[in-house]
Amino acid sequence: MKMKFDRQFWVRCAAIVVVLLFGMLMFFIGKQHTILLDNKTITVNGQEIRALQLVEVQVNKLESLELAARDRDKVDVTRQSHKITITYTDSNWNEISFTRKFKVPLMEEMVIISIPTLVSDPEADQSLWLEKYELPAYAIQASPEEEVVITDDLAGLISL
Amino acid sequence: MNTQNMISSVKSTLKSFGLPRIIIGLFLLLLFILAPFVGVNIGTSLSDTLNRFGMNAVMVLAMVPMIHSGCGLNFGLPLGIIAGLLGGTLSMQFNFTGPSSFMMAILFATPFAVILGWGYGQLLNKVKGGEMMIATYVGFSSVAFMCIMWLLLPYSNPTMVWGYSGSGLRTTISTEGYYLHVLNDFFSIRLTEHLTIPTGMFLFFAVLALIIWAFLHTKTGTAMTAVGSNPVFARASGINVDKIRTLSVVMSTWLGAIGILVYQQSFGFIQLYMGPFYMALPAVSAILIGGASVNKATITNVIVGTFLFQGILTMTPSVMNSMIHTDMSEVIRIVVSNGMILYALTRRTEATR
Amino acid sequence: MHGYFLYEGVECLVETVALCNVRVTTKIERIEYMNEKEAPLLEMRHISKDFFGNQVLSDVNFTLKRGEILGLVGENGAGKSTLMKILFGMDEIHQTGGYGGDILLNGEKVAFATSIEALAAGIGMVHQEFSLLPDFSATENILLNREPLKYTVFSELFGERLNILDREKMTEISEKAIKRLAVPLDPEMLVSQMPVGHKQFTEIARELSKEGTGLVEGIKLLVLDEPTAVLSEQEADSLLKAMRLLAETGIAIIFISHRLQEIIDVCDTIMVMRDGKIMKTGPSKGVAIPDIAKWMVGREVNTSAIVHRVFDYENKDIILALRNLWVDMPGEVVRNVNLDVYKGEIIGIGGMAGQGKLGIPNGAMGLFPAGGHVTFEGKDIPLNSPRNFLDAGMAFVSEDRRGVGLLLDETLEWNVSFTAMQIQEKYLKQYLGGFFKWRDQKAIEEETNGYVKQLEIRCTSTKQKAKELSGGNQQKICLAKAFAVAPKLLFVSEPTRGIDIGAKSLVLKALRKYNEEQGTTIVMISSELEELRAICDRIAIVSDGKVLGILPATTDSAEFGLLMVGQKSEMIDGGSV
Amino acid sequence: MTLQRTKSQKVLRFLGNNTVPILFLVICAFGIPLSGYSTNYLVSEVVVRIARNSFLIVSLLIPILAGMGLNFGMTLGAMAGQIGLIFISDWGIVGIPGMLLAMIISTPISIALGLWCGKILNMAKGREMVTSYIIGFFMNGIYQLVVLYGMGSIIPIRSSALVLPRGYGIRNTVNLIGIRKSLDNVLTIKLFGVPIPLVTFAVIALLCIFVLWFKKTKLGQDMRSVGQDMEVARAAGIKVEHTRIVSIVISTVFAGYGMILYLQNIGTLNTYNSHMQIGMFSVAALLVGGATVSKANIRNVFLGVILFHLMFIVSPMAGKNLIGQAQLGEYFRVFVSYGVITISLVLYEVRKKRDRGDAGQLLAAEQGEAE
Repeated sequence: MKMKFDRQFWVRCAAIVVVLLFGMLMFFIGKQHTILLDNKTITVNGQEIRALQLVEVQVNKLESLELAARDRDKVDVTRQSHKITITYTDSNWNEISFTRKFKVPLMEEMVIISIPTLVSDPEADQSLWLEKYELPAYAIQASPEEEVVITDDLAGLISL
Repeated sequence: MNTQNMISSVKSTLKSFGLPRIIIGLFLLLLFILAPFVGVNIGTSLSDTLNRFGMNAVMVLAMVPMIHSGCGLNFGLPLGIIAGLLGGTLSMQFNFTGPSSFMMAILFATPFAVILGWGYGQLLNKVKGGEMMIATYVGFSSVAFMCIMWLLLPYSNPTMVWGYSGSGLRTTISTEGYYLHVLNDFFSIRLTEHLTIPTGMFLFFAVLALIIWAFLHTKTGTAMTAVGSNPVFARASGINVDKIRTLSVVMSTWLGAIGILVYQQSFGFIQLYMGPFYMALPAVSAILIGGASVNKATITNVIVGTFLFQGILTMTPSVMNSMIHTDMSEVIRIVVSNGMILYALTRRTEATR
Repeated sequence: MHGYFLYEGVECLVETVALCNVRVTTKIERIEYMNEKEAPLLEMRHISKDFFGNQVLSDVNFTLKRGEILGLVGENGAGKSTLMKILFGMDEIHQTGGYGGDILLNGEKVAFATSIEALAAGIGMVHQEFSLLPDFSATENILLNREPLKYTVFSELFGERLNILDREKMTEISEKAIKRLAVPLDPEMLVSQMPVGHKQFTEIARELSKEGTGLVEGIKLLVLDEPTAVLSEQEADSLLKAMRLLAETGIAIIFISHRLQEIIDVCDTIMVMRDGKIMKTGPSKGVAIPDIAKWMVGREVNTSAIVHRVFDYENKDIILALRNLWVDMPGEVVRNVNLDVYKGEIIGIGGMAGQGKLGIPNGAMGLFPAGGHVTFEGKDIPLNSPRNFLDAGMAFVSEDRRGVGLLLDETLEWNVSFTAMQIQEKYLKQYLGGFFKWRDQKAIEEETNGYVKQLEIRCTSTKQKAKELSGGNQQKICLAKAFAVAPKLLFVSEPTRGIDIGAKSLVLKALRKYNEEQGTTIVMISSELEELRAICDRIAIVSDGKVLGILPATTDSAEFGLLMVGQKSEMIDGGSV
Repeated sequence: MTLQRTKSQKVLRFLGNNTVPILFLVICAFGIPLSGYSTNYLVSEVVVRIARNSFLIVSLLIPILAGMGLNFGMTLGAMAGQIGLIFISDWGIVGIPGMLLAMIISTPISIALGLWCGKILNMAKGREMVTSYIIGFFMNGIYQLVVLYGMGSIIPIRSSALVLPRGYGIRNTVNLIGIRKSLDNVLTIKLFGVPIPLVTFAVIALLCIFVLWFKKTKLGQDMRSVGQDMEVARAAGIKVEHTRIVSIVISTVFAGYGMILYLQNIGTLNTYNSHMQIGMFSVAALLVGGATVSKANIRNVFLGVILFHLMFIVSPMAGKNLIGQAQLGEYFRVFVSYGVITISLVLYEVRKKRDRGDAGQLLAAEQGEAE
């Protein structure tokens, strides 16, 4: 089998490249991220930022979530860049609503957004209020018991 | 010059022996060599190997008649096994115990084996050329059919039927108190505390092997070989090819029936329902490893093959386990056995015709 | 040694060409012809070929002009097909050490490495057996693997083969090809539903369609190998017409056939081959069938040792009688044979290939479905069951050694002893009152060794596998097998096919010897007349599945030649002796 | 000249040629009332099965076209598809992008396996089916080697939901929640309360169109000729071996896609036995549709899926209502699936002989005239 650098060869190369690119595109737009929305009092470099009493959060066009103080909720999204809309009433009862775009790092399974930090300074860089989230160890070791692997392909025969 | 001759002769012998056989042989040898270093007791593994050899040898022997008569590899072995299962279960049903139960099992199994084998033979005569594929599926569908039967047949022996419903056979039935180890313990020789030789089982196999060997030296046996070698020639010599083929199938089926009984008496359990489903494949690959081809097989092939195959099956788990702490024996079994069958199927067998 | 009359042949050629010009061509073409006069379309010079010392062609010379139809006749094994294979550069020629002499196409020397090259040079061949696909239409078969394609975008990525077939164009091309034959052949008809004649036309149309499809600039020469053998009369006629039409368009045709009348009717020139030599080349005009027949037959076999004997049929009784025997043996159909065989004689059955002579023993034996009556020693033998045939005390040495005659994978001992063992329980030790019949290895060995000596079988040991022997020795093993059953009557079919001269005479001697010593009646079927004449007492000639006549072996070979080609001359009274 | 046949012979012949479908019609005719399922339920179930299985079955057509019989080697494709799915579920790619990516991953694997399989089958001409069948088993071994021992140790798999607790090897079941029904649910309409996954059907339709188109191509034509007579094809200069290999490769690749479609509908992957039955059930379904080892078309596929899966759905319930044991029904359908394959293989061989016999009769008839 000898290589011929004719037209067909190049067409094939091109096709392969296209497919690969398409695959990567799929990876980008298909990758699922879990965004944790957290409304807790936290301290960012010394100063304490208090949680809001009640805040309404909407990510993209998904149905909006109501978070009371010390609440945490999650949304699953695909693709990287999203926008978050936050609606709350400040101390002197006038309702404030603002929308903020942000980008989730590609390889992050799970990120957490601290609402109070975001509210305190909507223009701040996303690194301040969005950080990756590691599941606590116990969550991973969900099933410590060794499970037996059934390679017998007859198992499926009866219960199909 | 001489050396060249030497080399060529060596080459030819190797060729005749077959590359895969050599590889497998060496592999087994390696395992035996490694065993002591990784703390596996040679004695135990050897006696395991011998035991498994005895258990399976008869079923491998069941391949021989059909290969001889040109019906190809007997993928339909489960049919014979079913006859055996019927025999075994019946003899338990009628509460025969001890050695007599084994005798009775064989006795009960025989008529089933003959009838099933005869029908199976008739079928195979109708589909000359496509035997192997059809044999496979005859085996499968018969097993599936028996699954229904095991549920429906009016067995009543409490050791066999489901406790709660009181009807329908269990998936595994212990041969305890019936024909468990009747052959194993017959004159079994205990060399060390690890190494025991199941003499009875070997004797039994030896007898059967002798019978087959003798048969192949009789008039009919000769005819059978000729039919396998060149059916047209046989026909031109006034042989009724179909009759001979049917006979060979009946023999194979019967041997299959006996084979499974021998297996059970050593294994200790009767496996019903999907149990016999894939039992043909190990037997087939064993005889192929022994050097048989799709249309030639000898008793030697049976013995060598069964030993190599079972040897690997016993050695790999223990040695592997103690070496890399993972049991890959299952995978190795699948790859080796099916690889061997593939190898045989891709040989040019009808080259000289 | 036979002389051959080349000069004569050449003369005739010139004459012929003139003839056919007058007959077939328009002015313009005639001019072409003038130009081409010096360079004939095809010329073969001093062609010779041997298969491992066995000379099958020696110094064959002939030339062929445009639009000429050359009739090539000769007995089986005369070298016709070998000559054609050389022309086409078939593999088996190259594998067996090439050939001697030159082939000139349009004046320049050519040597085709493959039949594809030959095709490219404009030579087409239609073989005896069809190579057609049953579930394809005529069109699809005609254009097999040369289909015109419509572009599809996928072909860019996955290559040529993902273009769509251009059905309209295909039909167009095939219709064009069929039109040239001027036969009623429906391009859309499936081959499986065609009458055999149409299949033949499809084959020819395929060759014709090859021109103008890039592959070939134009078909110049067509070789038709026994195209009419399988055709009915009217089918054959329309084929011959088609051939004339093609010739008139300037295509030269080499026409191989056993039907001499056709040859005379359609050909411009007739070339007769015998023993790999050209016996005669001449214009068909004025040639009569008997002449051709004479040229064809009359081969010498070195059977010098065997002298003719006079077998007196006085008070010899009939041992075997065949009545209205029909046998359905593909390619060798027996239609209605009546034949009496006398005790102790050697009777030969001859005839052209495909005329049914081979069908007779195969049918009597029961290897192929047969009907009619076979009476052996007064008893009717039920047909279609080899067992009865053998039990009656007859034996058959098949022409198909490898397929029927031998257990190639088993030892010589087995091959020799098997039939006798199975039929007559020879070489068996019986135990338990015959319930247990044990193979007696010693007896088998002795017997086999006996035959190895008697028949001078060359083998390392009797344990050798049959497939390792040469053809001649395999044939001897087959004989030994038959002798082992000590038959009262022995059918021997093509005993010398494909074996070298030395072995031939040995086999023939062995047969004659066996016949004389054991008094066994022998029915010998062979397509080599001279060999029959050498050892037989009477020879029956079979044509179109019937016995045309029976002659004493001493009869002049020309008579046989006539019979073979289905011509009864007045002096022959069929059947009786 | 054709052989004259009496009416009865013709009827017998028809029955002979359609034994299996008729058999199944009968089984279903008995089974459906016994099971006591509502028509609506049955219809919706069947619709689901069609969407789920037909792609896989269509993948069997092309080797049959090339005269290589039923490609039991399609399990190879199924394995490739599963490997693709394992990867995407590890990377957390969801929805249709996930499926597409899985397909892209599966393709090269399928091609490689197909090439290998095709080469082997060329070495075992005349025994393609049994060989491809064994190839399935053999590859299953390799598959286990890769998935059970390779993944997580050599091949990086991060998700703890996939890898066995021991640190390497994939779990028995992989939850495909990410792509579950993602194609079916794109656009579903309800006809008489029967949900119909339009997009899935569209995809299947597309494949069918492809197959029809393919038959018109040069390659398709070559395959048909190779399928009829290798020697004639070779004499005509067609690359027989290559053509056969290509047919297997195509089949394998489609089998891979089919498996992905199948699993996106089911939603969970049984890592170590999903692929093994799929071959058998697809083949059985195709044969039930009236296909033979040498002839099969789209119609067979759909008729097959409907009949076969009707039997599949009703038999447990029917068994329960008949003898009071659902298990019996389950065994019954396994028996039937294998039985069907057996019967059709036998019929195929017998028919081959019978047709040869016809040729004989024809000649005998001629002799009759001659006498």
